[in-house]
Amino acid sequence: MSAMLLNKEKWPDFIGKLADKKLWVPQADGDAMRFAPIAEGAALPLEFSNTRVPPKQVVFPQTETLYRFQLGQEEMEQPQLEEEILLLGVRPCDARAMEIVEKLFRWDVDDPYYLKRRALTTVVGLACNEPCVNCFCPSVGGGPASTEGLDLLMIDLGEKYLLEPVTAKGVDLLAAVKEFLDEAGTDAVKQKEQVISASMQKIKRSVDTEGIPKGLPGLWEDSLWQRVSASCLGCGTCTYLCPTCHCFDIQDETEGFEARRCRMWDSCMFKEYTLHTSGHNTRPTRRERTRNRINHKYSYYVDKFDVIACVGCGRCINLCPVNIDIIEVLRQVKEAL
Amino acid sequence: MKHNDNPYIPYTATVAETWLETGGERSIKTFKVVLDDEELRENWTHSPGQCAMIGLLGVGESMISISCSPTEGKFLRFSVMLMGKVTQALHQLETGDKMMVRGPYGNSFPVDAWRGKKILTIGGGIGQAPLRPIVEYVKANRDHYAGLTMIYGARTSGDLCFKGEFETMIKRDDLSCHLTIDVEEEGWDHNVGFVPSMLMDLSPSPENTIAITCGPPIMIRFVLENLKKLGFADEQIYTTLENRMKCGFGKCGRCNAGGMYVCKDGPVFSYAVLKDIPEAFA
Amino acid sequence: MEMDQLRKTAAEIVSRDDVKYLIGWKQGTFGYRIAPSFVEDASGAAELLFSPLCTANLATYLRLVETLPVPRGQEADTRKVALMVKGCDSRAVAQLVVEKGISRDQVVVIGCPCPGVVDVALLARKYPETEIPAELKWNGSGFTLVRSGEEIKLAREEVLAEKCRLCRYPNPVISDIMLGEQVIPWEPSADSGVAEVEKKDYAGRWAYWEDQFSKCVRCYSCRNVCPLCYCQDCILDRLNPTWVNRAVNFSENTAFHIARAFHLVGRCIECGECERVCPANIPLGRLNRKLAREVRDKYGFEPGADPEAEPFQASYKPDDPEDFIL
Amino acid sequence: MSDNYEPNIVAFLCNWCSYAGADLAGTSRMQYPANIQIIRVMCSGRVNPLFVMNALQQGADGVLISGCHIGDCHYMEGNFYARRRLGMLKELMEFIGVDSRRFHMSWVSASEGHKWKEVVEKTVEDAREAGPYEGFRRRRIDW
Repeated sequence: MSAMLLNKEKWPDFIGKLADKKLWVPQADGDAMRFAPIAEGAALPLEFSNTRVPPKQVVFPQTETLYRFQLGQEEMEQPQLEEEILLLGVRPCDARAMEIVEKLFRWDVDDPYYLKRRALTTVVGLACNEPCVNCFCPSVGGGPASTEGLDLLMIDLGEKYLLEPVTAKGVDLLAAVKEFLDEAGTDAVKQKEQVISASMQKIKRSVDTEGIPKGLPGLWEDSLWQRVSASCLGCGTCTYLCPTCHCFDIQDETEGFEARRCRMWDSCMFKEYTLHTSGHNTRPTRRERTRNRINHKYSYYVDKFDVIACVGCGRCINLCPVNIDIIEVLRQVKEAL
Repeated sequence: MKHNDNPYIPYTATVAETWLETGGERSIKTFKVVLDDEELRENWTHSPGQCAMIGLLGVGESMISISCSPTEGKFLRFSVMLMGKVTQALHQLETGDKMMVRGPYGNSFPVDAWRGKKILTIGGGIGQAPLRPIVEYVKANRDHYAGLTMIYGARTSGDLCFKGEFETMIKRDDLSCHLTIDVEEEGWDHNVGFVPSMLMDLSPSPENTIAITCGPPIMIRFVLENLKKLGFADEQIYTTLENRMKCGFGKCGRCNAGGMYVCKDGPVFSYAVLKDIPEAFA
Repeated sequence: MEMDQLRKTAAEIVSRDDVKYLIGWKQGTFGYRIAPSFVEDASGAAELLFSPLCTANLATYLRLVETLPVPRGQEADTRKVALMVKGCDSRAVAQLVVEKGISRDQVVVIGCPCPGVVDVALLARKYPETEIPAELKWNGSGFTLVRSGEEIKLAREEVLAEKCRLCRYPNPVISDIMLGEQVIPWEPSADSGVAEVEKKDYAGRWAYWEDQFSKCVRCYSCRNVCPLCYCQDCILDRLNPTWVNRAVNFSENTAFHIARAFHLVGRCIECGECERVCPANIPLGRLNRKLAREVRDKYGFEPGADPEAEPFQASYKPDDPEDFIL
Repeated sequence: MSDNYEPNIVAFLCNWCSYAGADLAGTSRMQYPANIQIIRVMCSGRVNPLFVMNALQQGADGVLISGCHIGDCHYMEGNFYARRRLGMLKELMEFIGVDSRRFHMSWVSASEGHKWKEVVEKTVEDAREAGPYEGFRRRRIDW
């Protein structure tokens, strides 16, 4: 199926028709936005640049039960993941992040939880008309209308959405709501190009990544790490809110005889992350931890999976309480190379 | 061997035999465990140097090296030092108790590539546990290797693991075995001194030899220094690393040292690789 | 305050032999952001500034800095740390002295009397941030925003941070060097947001906090940014015993917030940093202000007002209130 | 609330006074509600506010802390600290919406078997009125 148009007035019908899946859309929460399941017929808010917590929380929940059991017994019960999810209004950067992280979860051994959730999720993207001040997706291989990781891309053309299917899932979705759609003409495609190029113009910040993946390990002892990490608080904001950060912890939790083994997001910016039981810590200060974070995204991941594990969403820059700015860090890296 | 569909699900195993290797606050207990599922037990294969996640449901899991060679039989051995929450719970286990095992994880010693070479192991304290499988493997395939030399040390004679085994090995003339403790003790008739200096006293020739070392970081550092002094090339030196791990198969992201995932690219590293991993000796 | 005077004084201080480095504020990388600056030599002092955008409480770095063990044969660096403080920040230093978290003679306190800083998030909502760093100045009655060559006058009430509306200590309570003129304290606003919660019934309050705590992602930035959360080994990180499970759900989040709030009883100096840094916008300030008010009203203790005081939770008075005891 | 609801009360009693007081109540064959689960601690000053929090999290409907009378503390001043800390904890709990009837503190000496009985009766009655506590319990583990 080719690109289609959806008149915004028909949005409630469109949504209504898709209600057999669990719908997640960005919703206002005070001043911030967050993804949450919605009730039928809600509008898709458009006046937002992006949600604070990335939609990775849908395919990789912050806390996820691996299996549960009764204390003292050996039977383990695994979660039945069956509910289909429709994730609406995902920004292209966040969808791209899911694609990038999937490489790791497929590496050698398949991670059943992530892959199952990913398979159950249909991701409908919303191209960015108003990128935020710290967006830099074009510098790391993305763009305001990138389709990587998406099943369907929506582009806001004012009164209408242009819907472009990307995968078979996207085609099926369009077929299911055919009755509300109109064929998109060349006008719409032209309009889309205008919208996207206007959006590109609004992206002001950029990073030149050339040579960084190869060069980073060589800067191991460079003074820049001390400089950029001096003010770090060691909190998990940058990593928890990063769409590509995927590290986790596994813990057993019990209440009475009910127990479960679950995994939860963990952050390499925490001291405990590498702390051995013996008290030895392989990354004893925030200098090493910051260095590891940047290296992991811009060097190690590139070595292993041939892609930078940063999608340029700007969250870590926007939300860092002490203005540790990854663009500035990379500029300094570049300078030191 | 084939995993479960879900690699996070551990197998149940029964403790067949268990004994204390050393006493004290940080005692070491060895467990000989047998997988409960017969098919699994028969199909289980591991290579010297690999690890497994062992633990108890409701407490947690720890990455522990498998301290037996596959040549020894259809069982697994783990030597566990009492450190934290999980190891504390493991130490409570007695013969007949259940524990959870998943694995094996990581790479292993390239035993086939080493055929025809002399093997030198240099261990300290609990560091002998990951070396034991290679010792046993070489013993079982003695004809394929040109020699086996072991250097093993601990703080006191009470801190030495696998003492009984060493006593019998010392008596064998097809391998050479050297025990040492840090300080003189009454009734101790082996060497006294630190492992790195013991190595210098022996001065093994690097010719056609592979040196494998494991122990406390400080010992490893001096052993490496001394091996270099003796003329060992980087490719002839091997060691095993440990880092905090949660999943064991490259997902949780916690064990990376530089760009290497210890659980997948390790735990066995040759010094030729290791010397370029900046965090390896941190 | 003149920036030249500030930079000159700072340069003099970092040049002293007994000072390791100076912690101040410098312009951030975009918009209204200000970054903490660790100045080690006189040349670095040129980037320092003090403006209504300097909301961060730098006193937290006194205890946050991680040091490696001193190698054998070397001596530990025992030089002092110089620190720029506003009124509220100085209370954090004083309270850290009270708690024996730091010793007073290890810090050179550079006091900056503060006419009130802005709520950066609020400012950014009204005048969106751009990639170019903007400047904000005090202009007597309010603020002047300078960006892209344009000057915009802002009324004080329009963008003043909530902590400053409630401020009772605009002038540093302790300092070694004071920069600029003392400001005249203003009448603190009566509305601290606490009353709004207090007037609800139990169910209403619970519903309110349940809503708030459910949003928490447990990044622990509130804990880490807090100058008075200075434990080296936090109970929240403990696994053996596990006081608060690692799982992120409403129950554990509530436990975390109770523990955090309780540990700040008699310590919180109401600098509002926890609220500012929270990526989930949880109104932690209300929780802290409520407890600070009770400590003040019922026990007559004001954290950070007197560096000679006894720590609140490690002391008692024979006539402490006990009307709740059966 | 069902009529046969019986509240679960966790009580932290100091070893020297309140525990002995409760013991005396028992040996004197006083009847008092059996809803109390006693945890003996050396001093009321040893009661970490996190104990109270954890008790509520793990299924208690009410918490009682009892120590020596002011001035009688076996360790001279432990209960002074307890009074201050737990007083503030009560303020905090009330502010976030935990019913004040779920949290009580008392001074009961070794000879006050009678007072112990009264304290327990009051605590249980209050917790009964407040109803089963769900609040921030670690609910039955769901996925």
